[in-house]
Amino acid sequence: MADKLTTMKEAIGLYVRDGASVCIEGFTAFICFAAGHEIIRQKKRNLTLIRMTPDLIYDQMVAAGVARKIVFSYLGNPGVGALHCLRRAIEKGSPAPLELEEYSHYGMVGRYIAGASKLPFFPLRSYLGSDLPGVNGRIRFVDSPYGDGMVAVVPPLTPDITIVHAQRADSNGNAQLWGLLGAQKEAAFAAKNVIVVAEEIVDEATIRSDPNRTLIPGIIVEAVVHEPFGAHPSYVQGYYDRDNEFYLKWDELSRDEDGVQKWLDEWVYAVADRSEYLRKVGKETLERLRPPSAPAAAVDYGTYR
Amino acid sequence: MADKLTTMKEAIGLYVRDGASVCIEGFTAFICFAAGHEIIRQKKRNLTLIRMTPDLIYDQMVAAGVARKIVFSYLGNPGVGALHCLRRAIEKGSPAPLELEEYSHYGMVGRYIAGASKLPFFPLRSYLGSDLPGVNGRIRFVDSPYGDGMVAVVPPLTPDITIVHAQRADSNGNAQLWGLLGAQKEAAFAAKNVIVVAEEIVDEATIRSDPNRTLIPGIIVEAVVHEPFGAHPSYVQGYYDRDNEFYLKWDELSRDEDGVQKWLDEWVYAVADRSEYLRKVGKETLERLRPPSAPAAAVDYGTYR
Amino acid sequence: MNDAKSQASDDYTPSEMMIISAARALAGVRTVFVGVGLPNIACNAARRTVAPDLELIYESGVFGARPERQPLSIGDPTLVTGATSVVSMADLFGFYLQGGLVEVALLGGAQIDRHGNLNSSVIGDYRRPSVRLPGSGGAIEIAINAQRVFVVMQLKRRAFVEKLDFLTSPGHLSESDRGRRAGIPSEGSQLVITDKAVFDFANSEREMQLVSRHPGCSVEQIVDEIGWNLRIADAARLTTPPTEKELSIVRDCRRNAGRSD
Amino acid sequence: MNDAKSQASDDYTPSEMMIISAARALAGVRTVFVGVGLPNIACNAARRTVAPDLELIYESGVFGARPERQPLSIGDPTLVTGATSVVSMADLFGFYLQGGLVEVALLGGAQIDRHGNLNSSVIGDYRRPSVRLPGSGGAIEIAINAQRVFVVMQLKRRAFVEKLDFLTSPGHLSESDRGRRAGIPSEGSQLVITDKAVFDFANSEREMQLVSRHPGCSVEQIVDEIGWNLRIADAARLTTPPTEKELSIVRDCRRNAGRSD
Repeated sequence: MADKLTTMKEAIGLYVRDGASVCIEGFTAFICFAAGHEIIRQKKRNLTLIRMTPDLIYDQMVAAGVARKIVFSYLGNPGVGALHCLRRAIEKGSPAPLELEEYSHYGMVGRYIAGASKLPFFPLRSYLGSDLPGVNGRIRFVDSPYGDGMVAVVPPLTPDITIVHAQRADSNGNAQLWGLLGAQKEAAFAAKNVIVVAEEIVDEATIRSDPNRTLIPGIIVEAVVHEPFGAHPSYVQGYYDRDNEFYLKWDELSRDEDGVQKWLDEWVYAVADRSEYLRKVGKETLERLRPPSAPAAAVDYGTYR
Repeated sequence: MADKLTTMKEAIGLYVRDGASVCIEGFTAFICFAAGHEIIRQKKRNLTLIRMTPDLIYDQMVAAGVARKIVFSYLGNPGVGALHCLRRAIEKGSPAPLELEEYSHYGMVGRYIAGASKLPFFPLRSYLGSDLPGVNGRIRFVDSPYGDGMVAVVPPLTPDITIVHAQRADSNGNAQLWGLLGAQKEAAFAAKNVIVVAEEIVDEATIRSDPNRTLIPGIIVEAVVHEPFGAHPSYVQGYYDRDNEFYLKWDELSRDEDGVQKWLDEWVYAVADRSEYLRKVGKETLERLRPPSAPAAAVDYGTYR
Repeated sequence: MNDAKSQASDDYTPSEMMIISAARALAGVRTVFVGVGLPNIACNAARRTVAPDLELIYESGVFGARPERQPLSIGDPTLVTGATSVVSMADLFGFYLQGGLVEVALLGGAQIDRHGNLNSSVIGDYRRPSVRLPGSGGAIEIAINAQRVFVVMQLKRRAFVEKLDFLTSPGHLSESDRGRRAGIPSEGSQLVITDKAVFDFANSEREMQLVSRHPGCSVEQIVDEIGWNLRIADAARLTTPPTEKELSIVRDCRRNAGRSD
Repeated sequence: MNDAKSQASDDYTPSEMMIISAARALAGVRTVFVGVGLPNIACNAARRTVAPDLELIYESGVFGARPERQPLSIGDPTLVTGATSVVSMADLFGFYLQGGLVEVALLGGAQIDRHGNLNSSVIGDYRRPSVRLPGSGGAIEIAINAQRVFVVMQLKRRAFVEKLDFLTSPGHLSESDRGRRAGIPSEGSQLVITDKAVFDFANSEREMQLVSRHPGCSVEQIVDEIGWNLRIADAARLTTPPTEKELSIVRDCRRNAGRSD
């Protein structure tokens, strides 16, 4: 078993090259802000950012100038409103123009599945009658060879690098997640390289005690980073809650371009790493976000010898 | 919440009609012999039997004359050898001719997925160069609209009834499984009706304590049957082992047509239900099959209020 | 039923009337695909009145949620803990939605046209929009695969337009495009539920028509907010005002939205 | 390495020679798709010798098994308990196999032809077979999607045939059909490992050729078991006999097959 444990600084430095396509997945939950901030800090450029819901993380990354293009299906601050930096980039080309490649949620999921399973396309019942295929030529239609009509298809998506945040992983990258599974498994299998970031690094025996829970196997993982609270201000099921105050605050401060740059200076460029960020956030906030327990019922796999 | 708890006798009587297509899934594990035997006992006729691996259960059902056709991908006694009743039916038309519709494993899985998600076809990288599409016209090929060649497709499969065996379910049919997941989820969502058979009936709170583990939601389930050891002589992870002695014994006795009928008389027709079958199998055998514990590591979902 | 509770109230807001109209429309429904906010409250109110077996399905992968607090988003962890089933989005969209298990979906948008088509993508030109909206999310496939669609929106002239800037999610399309609905399993938009009135499409042209105006809203006020020549159904009537019971349930749900009983 | 252990032995069976040849062929391989029986033992022997990082993938959905006893079938519960990951067959075939994560697959069959094509379906006519064999299982997609295929079979004339009764899983197809391999990601059969000899396809016709005969097996004995005019590679050599160490590991694996270290 290879030990793939490394720091976020090294993992991003090694696997995120200028011009790469980068996918940080996690639907509302498990959003690895720690990785996003390190990409900003390392001043990566011309990235293609892939995510169903760009959320605050890509709003920040686009404002910081790392991106040339985004591939997405829903541009919003979940439960709050708009993503102001992304809107400025799209509506005003500020700070720089941003190329868009737009799908629906299931279209994005289907692209990951096709990429993960090396299919030339994924079929789905969507897009009929919509204007979206008119502005995105990658969405096409195929006739069923069984004579029962037409179905939409999307092509495979194979990010250069997918970054997935998990509750626990071993040092080989076998990662277990529970809660909203989103499309992390599909996006990871679709990628050329995978970085797993975990709240806890556990021994192999813990992973092996519940093999059905392993969403990402180490065989597809290049690097493992131990980063508690690495998804703050988003959440990790059972570990911490969403820091909704920050989501609301971002809605305010991100309306102003200068405010955003000041925030990036203070919270990203001026801090060395995630530990320093967490010290700045403060123990009180982190403690407030920890939920009381709600354990899963016991499960037994049985010993067969 | 509807209470769907009923007996196997009632569930089979109500949902398995003569001429129906019936899918009892479970790859090597979770094979619901209790349901198969009840179908034999109720003398259902002209069924289309669907399963990736017909295993001993369909060997017995075909010998008992319930089937007109099988849809499958691998005809074998796993780890032992051939299925003699099925071979007799195919090679000699005895006791009656049997129509075959044959796929590969992934072709069967793809058919379930297409059925479950109402797609006109499922694409897979298979069948190129094989003689199988030549004898099964339902296997076809589609050109990728992205100009990168051809891919095989299979059409949806929508069984009239799928029967799934689980470790635990609530009375509404929410079922949790661990171990080999096979294609039970796909076969259940593809079906018009689903019967869930469970080792244990648990309260709703147990299911809700681990929602990621729910493979089959009650919303697609018509009937729930409590049938401990209902998968004997196959196995249920963590509950009992495969009764390999029976698998070996079947290899011997099933070579003789009369021997099979005698076995069916003694073990199926002459017993009223599963409890009586289990009394005949004997406590000693059942106890021998119970594995020592191997618990899964704890998981906590957190309380968010 | 308690007589006092079944009596009409005249102390309610237009938004409460909208939520109650949506809840009533869910009578007998078993599965509804829903976002957070007002539609979520309508669904929870429906569970406590006309649709006791109603289960909420969220595109985040949650089925049968029992949230202990008002969810902040469709991905809120309170929706996960205690749910019946939480699955990947591949399974949610493939097996639940496309599989036909969603009876009703509640949708909204920035613009709607007379055939119930929705725009949630852009105001202005797609390439150089004056306002970039969120986009589809799951809306396109929801509109196409849910058995029926109820649109829930505030009635405003800038939203009810003669021509959409962009057609994100198909309703009944236009008459000339209607043929393209051949591959669409959904029956399409059935109702448009607003704060002033309810509309349906029960005519051969599948054109939005007024079927019920809320108490206190005149036909003129309604027509004023619509960017085309509005049809009025022959059977158009006045919406039954909220009962005390409906109002108290809606207010309770809003205080404590999402908590089920 | 211990000198005594690296010495050749002459006390071994043809089946042990076959297993050891297969294990050696797995040198450096990280992922192998495997059934139970001899190939399983070969993989476990390879892990303890030339391929310490080798992980076994079973079509039943198991990755990284650590069985505590010899598995009775590819669906044995002992493969599940303690495995790294156990997934649905949809994920196993879609993401692992079709996704290209399988470096080598070990396959067998009732018949093989000179181009490494395999029959595991029928002897005789498909509609009225004299022997109905198990069929594909996952073999067709394994043959098409594993990066490389090693065939492991007993060398017998009735199995090594001029013409297959049925082509279940494609090897290099026939020369006239070769174009159909365009859509096949696999490099196809690389080796055929038997109890008497090892063959490869390293010629422009992709035709099976003898590359290594096991000690004690003459070219004549080998040719006798093959239903066509067998090619013999210029570089054909004698298989290195098993070392004491290889034999002791294989015997240990057979006693306790599947147990890993």
